[in-house]
Amino acid sequence: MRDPIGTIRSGATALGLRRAAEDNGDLPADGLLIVDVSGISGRVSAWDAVKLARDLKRPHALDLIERVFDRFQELHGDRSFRDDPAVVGGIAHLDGHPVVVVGQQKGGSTEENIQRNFGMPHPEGYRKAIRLYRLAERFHLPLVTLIDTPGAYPGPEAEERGQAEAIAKSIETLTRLRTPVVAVVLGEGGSGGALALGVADVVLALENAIYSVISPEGCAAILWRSGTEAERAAKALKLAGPDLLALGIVDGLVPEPRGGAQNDHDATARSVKAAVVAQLDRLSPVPVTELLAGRYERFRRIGVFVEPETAPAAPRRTWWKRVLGR
Amino acid sequence: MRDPIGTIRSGATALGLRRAAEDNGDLPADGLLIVDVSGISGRVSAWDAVKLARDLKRPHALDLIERVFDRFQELHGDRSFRDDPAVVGGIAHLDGHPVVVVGQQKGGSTEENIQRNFGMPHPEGYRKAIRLYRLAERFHLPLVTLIDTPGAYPGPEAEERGQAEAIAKSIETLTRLRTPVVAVVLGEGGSGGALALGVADVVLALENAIYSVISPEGCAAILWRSGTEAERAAKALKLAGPDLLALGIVDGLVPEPRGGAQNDHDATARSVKAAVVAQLDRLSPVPVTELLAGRYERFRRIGVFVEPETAPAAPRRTWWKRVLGR
Amino acid sequence: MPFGRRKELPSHLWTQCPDCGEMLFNKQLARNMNVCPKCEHHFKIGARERIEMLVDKGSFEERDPLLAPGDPLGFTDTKGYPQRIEAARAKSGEQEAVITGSARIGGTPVELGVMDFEFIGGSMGSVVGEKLVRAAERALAERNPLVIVSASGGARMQEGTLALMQMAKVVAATARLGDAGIPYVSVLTDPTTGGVLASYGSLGDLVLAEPKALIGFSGARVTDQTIGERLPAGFQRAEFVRDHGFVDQVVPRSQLRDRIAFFVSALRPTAGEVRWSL
Amino acid sequence: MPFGRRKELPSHLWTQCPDCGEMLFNKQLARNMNVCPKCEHHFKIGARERIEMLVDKGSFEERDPLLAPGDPLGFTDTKGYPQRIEAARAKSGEQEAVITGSARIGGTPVELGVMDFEFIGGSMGSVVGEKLVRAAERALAERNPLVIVSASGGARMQEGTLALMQMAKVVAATARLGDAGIPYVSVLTDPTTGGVLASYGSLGDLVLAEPKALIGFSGARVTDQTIGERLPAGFQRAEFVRDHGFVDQVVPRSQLRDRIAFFVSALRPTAGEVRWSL
Ligand SMILES: [Zn+2]
Ligand SMILES: [Zn+2]
Repeated sequence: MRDPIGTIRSGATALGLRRAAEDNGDLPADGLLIVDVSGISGRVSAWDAVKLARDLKRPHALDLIERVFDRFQELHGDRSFRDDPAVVGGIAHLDGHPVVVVGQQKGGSTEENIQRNFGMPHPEGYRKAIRLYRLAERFHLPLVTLIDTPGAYPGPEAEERGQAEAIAKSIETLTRLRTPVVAVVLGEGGSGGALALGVADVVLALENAIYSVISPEGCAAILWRSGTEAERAAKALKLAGPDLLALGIVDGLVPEPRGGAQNDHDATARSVKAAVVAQLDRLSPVPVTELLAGRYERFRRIGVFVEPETAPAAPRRTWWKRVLGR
Repeated sequence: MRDPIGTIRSGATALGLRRAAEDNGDLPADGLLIVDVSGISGRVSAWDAVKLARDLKRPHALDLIERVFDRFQELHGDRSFRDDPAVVGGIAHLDGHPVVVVGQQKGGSTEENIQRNFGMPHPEGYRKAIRLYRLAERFHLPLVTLIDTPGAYPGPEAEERGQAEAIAKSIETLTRLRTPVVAVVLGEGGSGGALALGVADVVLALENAIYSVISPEGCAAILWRSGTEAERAAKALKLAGPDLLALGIVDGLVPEPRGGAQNDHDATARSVKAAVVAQLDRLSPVPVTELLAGRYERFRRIGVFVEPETAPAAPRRTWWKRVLGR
Repeated sequence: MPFGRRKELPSHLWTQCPDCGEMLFNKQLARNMNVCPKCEHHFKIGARERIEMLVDKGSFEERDPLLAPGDPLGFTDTKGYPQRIEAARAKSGEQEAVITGSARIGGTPVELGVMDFEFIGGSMGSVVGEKLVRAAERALAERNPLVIVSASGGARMQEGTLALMQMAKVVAATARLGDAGIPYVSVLTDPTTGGVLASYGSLGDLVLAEPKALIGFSGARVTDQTIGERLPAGFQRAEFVRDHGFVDQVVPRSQLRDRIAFFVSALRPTAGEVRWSL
Repeated sequence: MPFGRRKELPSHLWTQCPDCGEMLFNKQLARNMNVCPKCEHHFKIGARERIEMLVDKGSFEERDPLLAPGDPLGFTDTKGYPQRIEAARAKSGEQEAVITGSARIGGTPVELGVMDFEFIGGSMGSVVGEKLVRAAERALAERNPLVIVSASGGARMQEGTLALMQMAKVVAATARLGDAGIPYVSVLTDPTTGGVLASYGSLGDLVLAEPKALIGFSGARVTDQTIGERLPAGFQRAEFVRDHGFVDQVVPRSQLRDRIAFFVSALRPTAGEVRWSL
C-alpha cells in the first residue's frame, strides 16, 4: 500500500486505508460478515471495545468450539515439555467436514482463569499449536484458529523456555502451512502472543474484539508514563474492530448479538460458524500453491510507508559528531 | 535375511549371519575398513572390548572432531529448552568439504564427565541433534554422527521431558533425512540412546567399539540376577566389533592402532577420516531418492526369523483356561 | 466374550482388584472388558482379547501368523533362548509378541498390530519388527491407516543388537506413512517402556493411552535406583505423561474402539487435496 | 574507522565502562570496535558502524534508503508520531530503524539488514518490515544468503497493529528462504527484545549473539514486575539464552565478521544436489 504523502498523513480515515479493506478480495457480501467499515453504525468507543473484549462472560474458545463444531476431540501436549491449558486444540467436525481447531483459552471464572493462566500461553502452548498445525497439514484438513489472549505469558520460566522462539516458530509455520487457515479473533488479540495464531488466509474478528501491538495499559505506561491514560491509549492504538477492518488487519467482522457476544453465546456461535464455513467453502478448492501465494501477499502488503521518487539525502553528521554522540 | 530353521539355530557363526556382512554392498575394499569378519585375527574378548570401549583415555567425540575436521564451529541448543553438553555438533570442513557433524561427548576426566553427564544425553540433547540434522538437510550438507554413550540418561527429569519421544523422533528424522549420513560408533553404543544417532546410509564402528541392546551389567542383573555375570552377558550379547560386522549391524570396522585407540588419538583420527571421506565420496553423487531407498533397505533387512511355508497352528487354549490364566 | 487373561488373577472364580481391593467375580470382570467396575482399574489383557474389543466383528484377517524367531546369537542365560520361546508359546498361546492383520474399525479399513505382554514381556525382537514393518508396508500400499497397540518391556535382550535395530526398522516404515499422509495411531497400554516407547510407540500422529498405564523410557525402578531420589506422584503413568505433553488422550477401554474409529475416519488419507467432506 | 555512537558516552574525550568502571579514551575505544579493552563490555554501536565492521570494504550498496514512515493512525501521545520521527532522524542521522543493502562478507555476496537502536529504540514499523522483506526477496531472487543484525525494543507502538503485522510480513519472507535452501543468519545485539525477537530474530538457520547482549521477549523489568520474583543470574543475557538452547554461538565483536563469513560460505545455497565441495 504505497501512497503519496498527503494521503497517508491524513490518518486512519484516509482513502488509502479504506482501500485496504476493499482490496481484501472476494469475501462473500451476503451479510454474514461486515466488510465495509463505512457500513458500521453506532460503533462503541475503543475503551468500551476493550472492556467488551475482556468481559469474563464473553464466549471463550471452548464455549464456541462446543457450539460451532461437532464431535470435538481435544488433543494434548507439545511432545516436548508440557500440555499447556492456555491453548486448546483438536480434531472436530465443522458442518460435516473434519477440521483441526486450535485456540487460546481464557477462563469464565477466576478459578478457571488461574488454571488457564488467564489465557496467556507458555512456550509449550505455542509448540502444541505448531504440532496441531502440522497435523492439519499432513492430513490436508483445514485449520481454524481462535485468538483470545492478553498476550504470551511474560514470566521468567516462559523466557527461559523460549517464549519468543515459540511465537516466532508458530508464525513461521503458519506462513507456509499447506492447508487452508482461517483465524478468528474472539476477544483480546494481545500482541505477538495473538499473532502466533493469526497468520491465516482469512483473518476475521468478532465485532467487539480488539487486536493490538500492546495493551492500552502498557502503552499508556510507556508513552504517557501513566497507567491511567489507558483509555486514551486504546483510542490512539486503533485496536477495535472497525479500525482493524479499515487498516486491512482483518478481512471481515463477525456481527455480535445486540449488546455484545456475552449476551448470547449461541447466537455468537451461529455467526462464527456461518462465517468460517463460508470462508472454508471458498478456500478449500484453491490449490495449495495459490493458497500460499495469496497468504504471502495478504501479509506482504500490510504496512503504510512513503516512497519518494527522489528526496534529499538525510543530513549526515561528520564522524566525530557521531563518535561523540551529538 | 530369511533362513531355514537349521541354519539359524546354529547361531552366530552360521552362514546366514556372515552373509549379512557380505551383503552390505559396495564398501571399498582398499584396506581402510575391515569388512570381512573372517579376516580378523587375534580379536579381543567381549569383556576386553567393553573395557577398551569405555577407556577414559579413548578419543572422544571432540578429540576426533578436532583431528578429523577443520574449522569446526560448534552450534548450541535445541531451540526449546537447553543446550545439552552431552551432545556436541556443528559445521566443519572435512577434507575440504563442508559437513555437519553431531556426536555424543564423554569426558576424559571425572570432572569433565560430570559436566558432560558421562555422555548420557537428556532429551534436549537429542533435540539438538535433530535440529542439526535438519540444518544438514536444508543445505544439502553430508551428516556425520559419532556415537559414544552408555545410553540415554534415565533420570526422572529426562523421563518428564520425554526421553523416549526424543530418541524416537531422532531415529525417525534420520530415516527420512534427505542428505547422506555416515555414522561411526567410537566407543560405547549404548542401546536406544546410541541408535538415535545411528540410522545412516553407512554405519561404521571402531574396531574395539561395542554396540548393544543393553549394558552387560544390566543384562546380567535381569537374566542372571547378578551384576557379577556382566562378563558372561557381554559375551552372550555379541556386542563387539566382529560380531556386529557378522550380524550386519555395522558395515565396516575402522582399524585401531595397536593396543587400542587410546594409545594414539592421531592415528585413530586418520583412520576415521579416511573411512568417512571414502564413504562420503561414494554417497554424495547418489540421488536423494536412491539414498533414502537404500537406507530403508539397509535397516529393513536386519533381523533373523523363520518363516515356514506351512506350520501347525499354535495350541489354542479354550477361553476359560485363558480367563483363568492357566 | 472372553476378555480375561490376567496376571493379577489369584483364584478360579474371583479376583481382588489391586487398586481398590474390591473382590470381583471373574465373569463380571470379563463382561466389563477387564476393567474394575468400582475403581476403573484396567487389568492387562492379551492381544486376542484386545483385537476382539477393537475391530468390527469378523473383520480381522491375521497376517504372518507363523513368523517365528531364530536364535541368531545362540543366546543362553539360565536357559536357552529357544526354550524361552517355547515356554512363552505355552504360556501365551501365541507364536510371538505381536499379532498383526487387516481389519475394519468403525467401517474404516486399517492395518493393525497388537502386542501381547505375556510373550516374554512383549519384548521386541526380529519377528515383532518384521511383522510390524509388513503391516506398515501394507498400510502404505493400501493407503490404510495403521494402528499399533503396544504393551512391551522393550527390546528383547536374547536377540542382542539385532533387537535394538528393530526400533529403526519399524520407525523407517512408519515414517514413510507420515510422508505419504497416511495416519498412524499409537495406543499405549500397561506397560509400554524401553525400546518400543523410544521408537514407534511415541511416534503416532495420535498417541492414545489407557488410564494409569505405565509409560516410560527407563523402568521406574531403574530410574529410582540410578538417581536415588523420590519420584513425583503418578510418575510414568498415562495421565502424567499426557500432562507432560506426550500423550494426546487417556482413553478408557470402554471408549477406545469408538475413539480410534473417529480418528481413523477424520484423518483418512486423501490424494493430496484438502479434505473438505466426510 | 568511526565506531562510536554510544548512549553511555558521558564526555568528549573519555568514557567510563559501565561494567568494569575503567576510564577509556574515546579514540582508543573506537579503535577497539567499541569494546572495552579491559572487560570486553560491548558498547552499543550504530547501524553504519556495524555495516563498516562486517562487510568487505567498499562492497555495501544501500537499498531503499528513502523509504519513510507514514502516520497511519494519526498517533499522538505527548507528541505526534511525525515529530518523533523527525527527532529520531536528527538524533541518529538515519531515515529509519533499519539500513538494508547488498554486500559481500568474506567474498560471499549477501543481502544485509542492520537495525539501529537509536532510531526510536530500533522499533519495527512498516518501513522496517518493508525494507527487510525487500532484502529477503532479493536474497530469494539472487539466491544469496540473508544476514540481519537486530537491535530493537520491539514493534513500534505508534503504528499500532500495523507494526505488529510486520512480524508476520518479515517472517513470511524469511520462511520462503528456508524452503528454498537459502541461508539466513540472525545476529542479536544489545538489546533485542519483543516483536523482533519473537519473529525473524529467533528464526535464523544460525542465531549468533554478541556477548552479554540483552535478549528476551518481555523486558526484564516487565517480567520482574509481573511476577514479583527474583530473576536468575544472567537472565536474558546472550550466554544465558545460549545455555537455554536458543542461540548457536556468542561471538565477540572482533570475530563476528569472520564467523559470518565462514557460515555463509559453508551454507551457500546449492541447486539441490549434495554439497560435497567448497
Ligand atoms: Zn478396583
Ligand atoms: Zn570494561
